[in-house]
Amino acid sequence: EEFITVQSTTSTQNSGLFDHILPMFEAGTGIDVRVVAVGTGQAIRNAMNGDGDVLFVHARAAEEAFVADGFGTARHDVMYNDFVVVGPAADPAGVSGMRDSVAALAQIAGAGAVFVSRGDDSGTHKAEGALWSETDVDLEEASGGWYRETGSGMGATLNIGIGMGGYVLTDRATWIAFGNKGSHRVLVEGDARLFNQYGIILVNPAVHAHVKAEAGQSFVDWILSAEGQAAIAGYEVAGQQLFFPNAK
Amino acid sequence: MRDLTDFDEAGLAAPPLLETRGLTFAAGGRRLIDGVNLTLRPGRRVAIMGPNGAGKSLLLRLMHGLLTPADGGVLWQGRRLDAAARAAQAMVFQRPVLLRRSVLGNLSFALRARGVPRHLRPARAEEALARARLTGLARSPARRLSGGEQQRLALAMALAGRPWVLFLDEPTASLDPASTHAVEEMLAEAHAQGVTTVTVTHDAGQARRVGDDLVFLQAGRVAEAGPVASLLDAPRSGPLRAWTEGRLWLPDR
Amino acid sequence: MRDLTDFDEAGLAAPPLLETRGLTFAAGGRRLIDGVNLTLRPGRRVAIMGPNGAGKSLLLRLMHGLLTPADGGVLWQGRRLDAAARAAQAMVFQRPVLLRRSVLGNLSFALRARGVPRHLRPARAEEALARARLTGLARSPARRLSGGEQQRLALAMALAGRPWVLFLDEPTASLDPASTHAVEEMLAEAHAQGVTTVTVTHDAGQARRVGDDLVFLQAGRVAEAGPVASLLDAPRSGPLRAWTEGRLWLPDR
Amino acid sequence: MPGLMEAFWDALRLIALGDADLWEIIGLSLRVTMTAVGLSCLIGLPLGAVVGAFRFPGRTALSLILNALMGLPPVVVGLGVYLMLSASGPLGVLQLLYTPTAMILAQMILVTPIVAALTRQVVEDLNEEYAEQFASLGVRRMERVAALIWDARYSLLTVALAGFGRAVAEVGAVLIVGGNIDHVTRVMTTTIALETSRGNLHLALALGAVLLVIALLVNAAVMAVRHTAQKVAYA
Amino acid sequence: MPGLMEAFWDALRLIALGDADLWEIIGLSLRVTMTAVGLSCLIGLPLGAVVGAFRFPGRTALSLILNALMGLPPVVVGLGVYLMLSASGPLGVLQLLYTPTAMILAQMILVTPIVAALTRQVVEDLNEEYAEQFASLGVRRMERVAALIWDARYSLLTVALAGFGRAVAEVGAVLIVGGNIDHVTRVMTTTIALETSRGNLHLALALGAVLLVIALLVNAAVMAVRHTAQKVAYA
Ligand SMILES: Nc1ncnc2c1ncn2[C@@H]1O[C@H](COP(=O)(O)OP(=O)(O)OP(=O)(O)O)[C@@H](O)[C@H]1O
Ligand SMILES: Nc1ncnc2c1ncn2[C@@H]1O[C@H](COP(=O)(O)OP(=O)(O)OP(=O)(O)O)[C@@H](O)[C@H]1O
Ligand SMILES: [Mg+2]
Ligand SMILES: [Mg+2]
Repeated sequence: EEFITVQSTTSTQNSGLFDHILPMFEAGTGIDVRVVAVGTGQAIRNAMNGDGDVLFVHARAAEEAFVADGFGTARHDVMYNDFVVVGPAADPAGVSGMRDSVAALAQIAGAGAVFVSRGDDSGTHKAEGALWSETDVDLEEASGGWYRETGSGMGATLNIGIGMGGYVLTDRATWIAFGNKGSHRVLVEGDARLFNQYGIILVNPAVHAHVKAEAGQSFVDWILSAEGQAAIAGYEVAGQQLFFPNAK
Repeated sequence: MRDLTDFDEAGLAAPPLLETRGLTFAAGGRRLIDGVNLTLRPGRRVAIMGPNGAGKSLLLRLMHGLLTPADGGVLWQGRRLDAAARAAQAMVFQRPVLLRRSVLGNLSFALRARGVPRHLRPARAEEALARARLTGLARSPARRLSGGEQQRLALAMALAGRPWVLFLDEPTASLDPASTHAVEEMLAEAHAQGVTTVTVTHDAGQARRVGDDLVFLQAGRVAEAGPVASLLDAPRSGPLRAWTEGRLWLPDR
Repeated sequence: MRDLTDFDEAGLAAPPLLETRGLTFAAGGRRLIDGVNLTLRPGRRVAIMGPNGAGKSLLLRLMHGLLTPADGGVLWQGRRLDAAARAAQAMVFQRPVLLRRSVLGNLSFALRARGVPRHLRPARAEEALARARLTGLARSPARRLSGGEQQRLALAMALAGRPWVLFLDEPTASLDPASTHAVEEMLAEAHAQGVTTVTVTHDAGQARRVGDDLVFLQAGRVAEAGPVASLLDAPRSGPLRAWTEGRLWLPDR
Repeated sequence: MPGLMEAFWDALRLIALGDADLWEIIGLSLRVTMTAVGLSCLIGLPLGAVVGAFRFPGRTALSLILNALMGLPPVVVGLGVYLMLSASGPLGVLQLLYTPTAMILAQMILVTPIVAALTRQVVEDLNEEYAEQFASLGVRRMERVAALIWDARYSLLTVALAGFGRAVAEVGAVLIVGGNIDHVTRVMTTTIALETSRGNLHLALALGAVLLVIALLVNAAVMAVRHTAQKVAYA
Repeated sequence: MPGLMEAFWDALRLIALGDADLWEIIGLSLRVTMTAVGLSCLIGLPLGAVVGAFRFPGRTALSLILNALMGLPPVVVGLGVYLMLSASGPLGVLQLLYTPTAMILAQMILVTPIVAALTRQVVEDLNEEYAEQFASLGVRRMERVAALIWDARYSLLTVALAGFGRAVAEVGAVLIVGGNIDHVTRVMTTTIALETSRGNLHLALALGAVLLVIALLVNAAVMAVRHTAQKVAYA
């Protein structure tokens, strides 16, 4: 049986997206897709080592560097969703309903309310860092106080955030599919700066000869095809669409 | 089987300290102790003899309450033998069991187990060591002692509790003549203080010295029992006769 | 100290099988064996006596190569004692060490260790069991045997290897008279076949029966050595005299 | 916690109904763990017995290292195996990454020191009793090792079960070298980790309970075999 | 692997230079693990000894359960403690979640069964020898337990070290209940997991090596104490 290995991130797996779309691809091509879902950095590193045929993550700068360094053939936009700030219903910092995410973060910091960050250099963490850099908050100093870096994946960080009653920046897909919401809910959303783009890359067979270029390429092609894009759009949890296809 | 309860003529007046009634113990599909009836009267010394594997050690264990009989039972002052009763007894095992501690550590442990108050222990331990002639070895690891020294330590530990009844399983098997003599004197002394002793031995001379009565075991049964001198001088049963002549008694095995 | 190498008058002609030269062993800060010189000549039986703690067991262990001397050494046929030499020796320990297996399992193990080919083992085991009168107990767990049965099994295991030299540490301490007699006969038989035996005993009668020569140990030193009968009949040294009279010898302790 | 009991019943129902996915996961868990523990015992028992029974230069150091290796972090083992088996690693050509074989290998590395270190202790204690008799009988080295292992077998069962416990509960290493790939390398612990990160805490906990029940059954089976053997016993 | 040695030297350099962050992490690791193992021994040694030394109804079941609990998955323990300590849990008022105390608690739950199950085996073996002498001397129950533990202390050291190994290497439970929060609950294993997910595999591996060196030092220290004690010995 032919198979390919896809290095991806936990958000795609935890949200259940792969469970929804992969059977369609496998039924059409007979190619089995094996997903290894790890941290973004780890996924990219694994792919660099040649331990995967396809890389499917959300960290644009790192992805482009990956291709520029010759590890991947080409990068394609696949889909996007957005980040949201979730927090306890009591909302001690009073950010509920805000659209300006930077202002919201500054307000959380000002209130000294607990904010739980992934702190793992993942795509989500980098997006969060970009927002903080627009405020004048000194995270170094706050770390260990109201600012808590978990150094963990999205799911683990959400569990911790909910356990602490703190605010968390998360991608919407993971949040919607998440089972341990407690009293938390989405408080800040809709800011253009919260855009979260996913990309797909075929690992370069010129670097790693054993890469299953043909099968891998057919997966990339299918994801980018109308059929694949429709499959992504069709994935809903609790009546909500999780990812929005935007392949060019 | 003959009832042997009353062999102890001299002690008839005193109420029995310990009785076994149809005592039976089985393991591995064999009846290793088979319907033994014995009476132990206070202050009366008993010697137990019999060939290897006759069940002497098992019998001591049963009387000391370390094994549960398959049938029959042991009565202590007319009642069931329990842990409290065992506190009035002590035993020297054929193969001494010593803790992984010093000689002194073993003795202190025994004293403590026997409920001797802390402030009395050092003096009592000292005294017991001297009596067992182990003073010079007090700080030696007990399990490194020579065979005879171990046996003496085990005896000292048993005596430390000042028991009423003392079960001794071949207590002088590894002892030199002087130590054997000393142990026999200790037994005489204990006897003088009213301690009842039950001694397993392979030495007919010793049986005469430390026993008023003799029980001769053969294949788990009492082959003969009675005053030690009359039994050894005029054995009636086949097994005991064979024994005194140093012959092998092979009735059915 | 007197040189005792030549006490063995009768065996002078034969080259020594085993010699100890200034053999010394120390532990816990004490010289437990202290400059012992002995010669073992082929076919000549030695008895070792001495009070508890004299060092008899340690001396056997040293001669058998189980302990490393602190000073002096053991020569086997003029050369250093090694594992190969030990293969020609066997030992019965004072406290038998039996494997957690059946009686037969223990014997088979010993036979195998001694290099007896597999197809010969069952017959040899059978024979050894019969000789130790343990046939009926072949399938019993060895460590559940009675004290005497264990000692007999240990002897059977030692003999299974058909050694040239046999070290016996109080081999009949727990045996009944018939078994003791049987063991002594086995030793005589072995002697007749040329086996050299070294027997530790506390029994002067046994020393006469199983020894041509006697070595009397006291506090790690050879107090007296020579033909057994003349030594026991006319002890010259203080310790041996005390011993034969059943007295305690307390020179300095 | 009402949700918890519910989740637990759900999990039990899945098992009872013969949910194919769950059974596949349970089966793979057992296969990987049993194989790893078996191989670990094959190495660890003799290794531990040798260290426990013989004196040789470096023995203390070796037993120290074995003890310390009981504290080998699973993630580190996973990484080490990953770097070996990765396509760009020295054993990349074997293509073992993300296979059950890789998981077995990682668990073996984790469990072997545990088995060896605990065996060393057990055998050392027994050897203290046996050593002189063995030396006297002239028992050869390998026979000594075999005899010590055999005579300590009931105690060593507990050692093996400790190894089993470590292996069956382990997630860090198998996640890295197995990849938790659905239908390929997904085992109980990686499933539990996945459900946890999905926030399905109660389901994760229920699966944990199922795993414990499995461990209990394995232990019970081993004990039953032991009791039977002890009764037949004494060959 | 050139990157590996480099990363290892980097890690060593950080330690040598007294990198405050790394030392903080190492310190917390040791504090949490030592405390957890200490408390586990306080419970597990007597518990195991009682099960090993006495016959009572349910004894077989209990020792079976202890054996099985050696296979308690860390993630499950973490979840259980999380649900207990979380704000909405029964012990939420204590506010212990995401504190070192919570990590100690989780590790205790993991390690206690290991200590207890292995202690049971060691004590059972020793008790076989001592039981009759104890019964004859009339040693009271608690004194028996104490004497067995004391006389088996050198073997039980290895048991405690097995517990230490499990605790110091553990990541699943402490991640969930500690949260791997920088400067608060970040320990060696969670740092290694973090660096792994960041793709800094070599750094992670180097930190793993550092952890192993620490484990080695702890083991060596324990062994040194043991040797000294054995020399002084025999009180
Ligand atoms: N637990 C047991 N299981 C099976 N057989 C046993 C058990 N305990 C003892 N035996 C057997 O019971 C018999 C009697 O044993 P016991 O130790 O009482 O003998 P003994 O009279 O003390 O002999 P010795 O003089 O040799 O010490 C022996 O044949 C022994 O093998
Ligand atoms: N390893 C050791 N460490 C310290 N002392 C020891 C050691 N081995 C033996 N001893 C001591 O050495 C002395 C001699 O012991 P050994 O066993 O040789 O005596 P023995 O002559 O065989 O006595 P017995 O007739 O009682 O068997 C004893 O006092 C004993 O306590
Ligand atoms: Mg007996
Ligand atoms: Mg001796």
